[in-house]
Amino acid sequence: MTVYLVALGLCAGGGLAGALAPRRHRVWVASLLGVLGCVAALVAAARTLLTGARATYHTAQILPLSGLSLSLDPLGAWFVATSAVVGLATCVYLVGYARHGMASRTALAMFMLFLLTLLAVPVASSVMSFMFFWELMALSSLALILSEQSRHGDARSAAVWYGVMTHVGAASILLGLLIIAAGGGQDFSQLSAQSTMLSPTAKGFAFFLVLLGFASKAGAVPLHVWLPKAHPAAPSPVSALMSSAMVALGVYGIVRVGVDLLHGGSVWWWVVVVLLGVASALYGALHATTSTDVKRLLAYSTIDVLGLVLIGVGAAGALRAVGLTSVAQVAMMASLLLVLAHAGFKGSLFLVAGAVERATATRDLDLLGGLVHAMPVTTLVAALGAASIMAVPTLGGFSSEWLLLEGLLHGLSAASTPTVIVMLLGVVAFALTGGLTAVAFVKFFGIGFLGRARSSGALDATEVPPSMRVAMIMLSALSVVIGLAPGVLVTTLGRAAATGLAIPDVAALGHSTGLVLAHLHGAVAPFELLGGLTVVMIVLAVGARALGSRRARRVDAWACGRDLQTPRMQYTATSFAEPLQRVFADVLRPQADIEVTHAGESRYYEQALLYQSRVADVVESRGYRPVISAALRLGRVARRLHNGNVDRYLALGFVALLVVLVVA
Amino acid sequence: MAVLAILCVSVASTLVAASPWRPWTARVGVVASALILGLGVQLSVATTSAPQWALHHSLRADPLSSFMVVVIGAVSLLATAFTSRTMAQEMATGVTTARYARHYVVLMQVFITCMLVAVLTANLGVLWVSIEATTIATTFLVSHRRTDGAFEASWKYVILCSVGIALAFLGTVLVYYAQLHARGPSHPASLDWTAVMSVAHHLDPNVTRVAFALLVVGYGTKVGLVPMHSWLPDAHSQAPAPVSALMSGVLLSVAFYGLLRFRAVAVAALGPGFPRALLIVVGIVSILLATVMLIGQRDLKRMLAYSSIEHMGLLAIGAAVGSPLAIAAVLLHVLGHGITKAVLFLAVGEVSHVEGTTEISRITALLSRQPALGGIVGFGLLSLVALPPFSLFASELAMARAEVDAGLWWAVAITLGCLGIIFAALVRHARQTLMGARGDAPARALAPAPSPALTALLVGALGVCVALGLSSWPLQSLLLHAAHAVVP
Amino acid sequence: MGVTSWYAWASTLLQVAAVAVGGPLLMGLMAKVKARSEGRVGAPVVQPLRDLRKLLGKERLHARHSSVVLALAPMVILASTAMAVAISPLVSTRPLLSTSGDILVIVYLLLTGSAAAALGGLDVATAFGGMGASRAMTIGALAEPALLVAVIAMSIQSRTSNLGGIVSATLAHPDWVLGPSRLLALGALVIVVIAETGRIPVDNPATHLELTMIHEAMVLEYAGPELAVTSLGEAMRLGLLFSLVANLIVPWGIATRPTALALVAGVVFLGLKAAAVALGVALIEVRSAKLRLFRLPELLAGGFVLSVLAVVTGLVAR
Amino acid sequence: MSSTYVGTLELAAGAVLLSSVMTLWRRGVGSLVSMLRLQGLALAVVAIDLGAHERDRALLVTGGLVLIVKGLVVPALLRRVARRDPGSRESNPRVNVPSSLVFAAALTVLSYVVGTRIAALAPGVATDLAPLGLATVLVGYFMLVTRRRAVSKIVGLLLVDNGIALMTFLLTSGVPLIVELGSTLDVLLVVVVLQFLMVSMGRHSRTERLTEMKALHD
Repeated sequence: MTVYLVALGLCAGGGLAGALAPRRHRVWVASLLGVLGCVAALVAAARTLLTGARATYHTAQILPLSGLSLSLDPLGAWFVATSAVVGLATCVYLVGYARHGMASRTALAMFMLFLLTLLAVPVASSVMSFMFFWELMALSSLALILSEQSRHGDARSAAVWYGVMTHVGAASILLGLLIIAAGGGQDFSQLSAQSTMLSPTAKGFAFFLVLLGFASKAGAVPLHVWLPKAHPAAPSPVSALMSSAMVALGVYGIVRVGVDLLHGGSVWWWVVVVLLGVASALYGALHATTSTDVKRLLAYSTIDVLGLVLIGVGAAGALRAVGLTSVAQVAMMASLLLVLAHAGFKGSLFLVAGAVERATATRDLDLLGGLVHAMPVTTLVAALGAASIMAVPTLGGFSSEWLLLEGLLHGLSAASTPTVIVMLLGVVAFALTGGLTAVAFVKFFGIGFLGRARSSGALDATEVPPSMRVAMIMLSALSVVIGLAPGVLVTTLGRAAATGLAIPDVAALGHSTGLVLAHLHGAVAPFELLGGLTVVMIVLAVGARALGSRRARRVDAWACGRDLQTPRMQYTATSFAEPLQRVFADVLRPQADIEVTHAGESRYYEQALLYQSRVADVVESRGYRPVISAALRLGRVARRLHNGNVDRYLALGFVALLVVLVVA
Repeated sequence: MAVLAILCVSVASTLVAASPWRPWTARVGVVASALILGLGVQLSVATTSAPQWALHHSLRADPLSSFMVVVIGAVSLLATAFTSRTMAQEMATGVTTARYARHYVVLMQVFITCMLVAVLTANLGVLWVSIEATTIATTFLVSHRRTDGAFEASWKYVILCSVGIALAFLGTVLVYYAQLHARGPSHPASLDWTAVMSVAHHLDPNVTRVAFALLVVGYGTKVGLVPMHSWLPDAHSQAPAPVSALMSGVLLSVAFYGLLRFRAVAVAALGPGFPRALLIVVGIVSILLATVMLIGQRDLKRMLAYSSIEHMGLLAIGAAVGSPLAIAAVLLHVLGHGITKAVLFLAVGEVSHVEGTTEISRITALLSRQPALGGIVGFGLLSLVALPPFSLFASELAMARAEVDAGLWWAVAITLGCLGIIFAALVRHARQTLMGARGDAPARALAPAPSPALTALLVGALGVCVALGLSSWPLQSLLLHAAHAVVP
Repeated sequence: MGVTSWYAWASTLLQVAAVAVGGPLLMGLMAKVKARSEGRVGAPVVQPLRDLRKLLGKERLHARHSSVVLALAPMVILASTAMAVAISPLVSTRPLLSTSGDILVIVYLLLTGSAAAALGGLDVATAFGGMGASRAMTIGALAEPALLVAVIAMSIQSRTSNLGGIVSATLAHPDWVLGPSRLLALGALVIVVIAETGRIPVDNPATHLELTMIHEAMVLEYAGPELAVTSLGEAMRLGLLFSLVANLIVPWGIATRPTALALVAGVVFLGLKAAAVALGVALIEVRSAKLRLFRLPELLAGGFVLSVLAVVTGLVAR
Repeated sequence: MSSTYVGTLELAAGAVLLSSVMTLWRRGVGSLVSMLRLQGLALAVVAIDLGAHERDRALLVTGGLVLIVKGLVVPALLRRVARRDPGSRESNPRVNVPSSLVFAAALTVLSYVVGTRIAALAPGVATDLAPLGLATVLVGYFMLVTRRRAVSKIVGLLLVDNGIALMTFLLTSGVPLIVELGSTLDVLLVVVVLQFLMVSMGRHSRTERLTEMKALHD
């Protein structure tokens, strides 16, 4: 625990350094302390994960009227590790990025505070401690979203959405936790003991309240609306942290409360979780395919991946509730591994987005292209990230998705009908998501990095500073390691999953590097796959060499014989996604405006034609906007209550007096 | 001793301030407030062991009173620190003359003295008298600017508050009547707190019920609880910023202190049911009203005023629960809200000097144009919506815990729902006023930004809120002691 | 162990070789069938192999603005397909590395190949490359899920996600073959295979008409050895899919025991079964017209629904 | 128990309520002030009568104070205000006079119900009259709500105050002197403040009817 407290202290120190150190030094000092803090947190988490020992800390001196309680167990340690890894990379990244933005005192201090809360939330173990760090996490990330508000106008609206949704979510979580805590006491261990005495209704009520809050943080459809706004608006290191660490804490919360505090509850709870996951996975993947803003695409893809994670968590909960604990553990392991892998690939992709934005001053895929020539390292990281998220075998995304599918398939043999149905839905969503994700990331990589530059910004791009490159490579490496040798993580993963589900640790035993589910007849050995792939590639390369013609001759593209080839003639991201957008028009509801300017008086000759097409978030426009406008209407009506007439005010009091006299 | 010293300081400063206006007379209040704050802290330490008495048992300080003295001292320190700046600005713009500046300084001291008397008196009747006296002092302070709006506000203020507080007097009289005829041991009939509490268990329930109802409506008027809240937005928006800061920051809480005392009496006589029901209804209705009024609010000062109504509603619900934890949380909330609201009113006062308006739609990009001021307003609002690490978070969470423990989860649910909407409304208003690019707004600055010292004071006050929210030492024991003064 | 080891190696190499040679032959066979049914003589069945040999001898040409991706894409296409072949139960139920992967590996290896092809198309910075990539990915996005779910339907019955396991289980339970779940899955697989291999009515492999091209548009800028590798990759993909469908539906003939004779028999049976599938697909091609691009989703959605129904039926019939 | 004491007490207490009802009836500002003076005097009579009966010197002092403040000073102050605007009438009350009287009757019934519950604690000649005080409070409040003119509002406020004072005398023979002093002083000050405000506002704004100001609203 000491190491962990030191980690928190280092992050806090980083924040102070960021706020107080002189301008020239504050970035690197803050980053250094942040890196050290993350390393310490990793050490603490690793120790807990490897030994399975639980460490606790309590003091009444911090946090008035409640005290601070921390408890590090394998489940929490897994999320601490996830946060720490991404934190480590982003701190390194920050050194180079600071010349582009986020160098202000407030931004640095808030960044370190954000990091601290990300490390603290999975360890907080009382209602007060948890809500304190949870809300502090929201506050610091909110401030960070606003740190570039004068440059990005969207940031303000994004911050309002994010702030409101996360606050309402937190209120919901608080109420749920308090209902569990109603017997007195607020430590999670007490809550866990008390909840056995709660009625099933009360438990269910509490669970759905916390689910509302946590699912909103995890970006589950239809509570996701803040996410595609907030992630693009935040500076890239922050988006990386938000997307890969913060969002995962929503999942953590669901497991912690649902299983640890409420002991699993009924199957129906988890059916709802799976349904949320299914909706998120499909909706996120679909929107990712049609987004043209790099970060918006990544944000929707986060919704998609977190949807898969939720499917896993829901499946694990449901299977646990019907008694299939070993399969439940596999599903949980899949979710946890996906969280970590997601931290690797999505973290690196957000860092890539930051690098691209820094180099080209745009995030619009329609204005990018050709970066492969100017930014080779960034392109390589982008390629690995995209491949990993597409679940190309031997990369991180694949290992975890494989585990998830195994869990779902074996869950299909459960005896409970609702469980089987949600497993089936999970499988279907899983399958559909895979194809859509491929479209989205082929678009991301192919349009953004290949081909020819579509704007002067992309044409003049240069590679980013070394620290940024190192950070991106670090996260990429994480995803590659998970992909190639998931077996090395299996023991700790299994322990974390078993603790999370409060079941005996039985399921998966890795053999060397791959994954083997002994009693489930499933196995995957990515290392061997990579070996096979490499052999074929080498054979081909050698063969090509043997056939002569070493160097390829550069010629103009043929393009069916067209003479003039300009960058503007390439497919853009919009046109790339157009067929799919048309297929799913009923869900996406794209809006198109055509504006024709006529030449002179003639109605027949057009001078200019403006075509605009955009895909708005249907959930937002149909679900949230009406509520907001109703609230604003209520506010306008309510203003009439206070119309300035003193007689009315007096009458209010008079009526109150009469009522009180009658009642008393 | 400290009890008497506090009042002496306050009275003396009033007398000194009554001398003809000089720039230094404006500083008298600062010194006095600092002394009061210091003595209040000393008093809190002294009273943790036993209550202190002075002037033949007519003054009495228990931990609750001394805590309130600390709150009064802290907030009035903030408010009086802005006196000379406010006066200088008003004289420069011709709003005020030396004569009215003198009135202002004296009335501020009278106002503070009245509040100190209210919390330090042993007599529940004198408590009423001094709270009523604050009405008179503040009426003139509200109308200080002598504009149509200021007169209208103070007219409404005095009419509404006089009738409301008259009902509180009737309630006090009924308590006295019940005490006169209380069954049980013989006792001297007086409105002395200890005397009332000693027979509280024997008070006639019928009379006490009517009395407490009248007291809730009556003191509720000054607290700003619905339905007698209507004076509050007008008065707060028209008064000079330091006055609004004092009124919103402590006057409401001092009136609430009166309610806390009488609640203890009522609970002893009636059992917890009736007082709890009454306070919860009043509290929830207040929060609901504040919520709907905040959604479409157009003026910064009125926004803060409605937010005070909301926080008073929270206090009422907390008091309704009445467990030691709840009351301790209520008191922490009083302190946190007092400081935060004072900072915000003072900062918004500066905004109105600089921008020439407090209309939300006409102010924009404050953060980029006036970083210090905008930052203070921004962080103040964060504190106001009870985000950690500010102390309001800790107190609201503790209140919620206490409420759910008492089985009032539905009240917490309604409250949290309303708080969510209020958060949305405030964030929306803050977005309009604080954020935006520098170029979005015309570059206008009608007045220079406040001096570094004043800025530092406001920042320091917010820092205190953070410290209170982070560390429980040494306040926690004082809060619990104070809570036990009104919880048997 | 030694015995199984040579057997595993041999069956793997046999599979790869069989598909590498058989894939182009199947394409030639289909072209021949089509030509005959249209009353033409048509090119010999081995024509695709000849084309490959010719292409390998040509000069390497790269479009001016392309990058290393252009050169890598064909290799990735071929390597991923070859890897998928290596772990699939084609000639024997237990090829080497068969435990390294299961249905998900194979589906995602195929997806990797499609993605690589699309990236290659985008890399050349022409309108056609993008168009082909966009269309191919759209079709792929709808077809791959159907493939995955259809195979899952079969894995439910046999309680393993390993393809070899599925085939072995089917051999042990011949009654499954005509079960409703299998029939539905067969329908889905046929649609998927047609879409994945770019045959009519989804795509016309013989066209170079710009508005109708899908796959050809992607590989328009490839020349020489790279075109050869890409084409071989595509042919192997076709071979793999046809054989896989054949083995999953009618597994008999596949080598289950580690003897040389069984392996030879396996190759022969595989060839026959794949040829039969090719014949069937060619007949479909002859009898139907290419669908408009925006009518394709209906077809593919139909395939997906069939596969989901297959899973449901499998669960109910269990 | 002398019958003069009882008779005087009942008469004076009745006069307090009657005068408050009369204020609802009359419209002229001048007659409002007269009613108020009558009420102040009656109140003083109640206090002195009770004081004399119970030989309570504090109550006698209070009675004298009431006589001076409520019977003389306050009406005089109000008359001065009224004189600034001679002949002004409450021409258009929010609730017209007949309805007001009906309301007053209803309020009296309510205060009877509540008041007897209060009086039940210690039945006696004085205590039994407490409902009259409560009725005065309610009528005064009713006047505050329904009358538009500033002077009428002040009168309503004073009625509320007088009602409370009456209850104080009847129920408890007066609260401790310091509280009584404080409250009386407060009443006086409030009237002064209100008067000051009326005058200042009259000077500052050209609003004809001060109570109809509605500049401050949301």
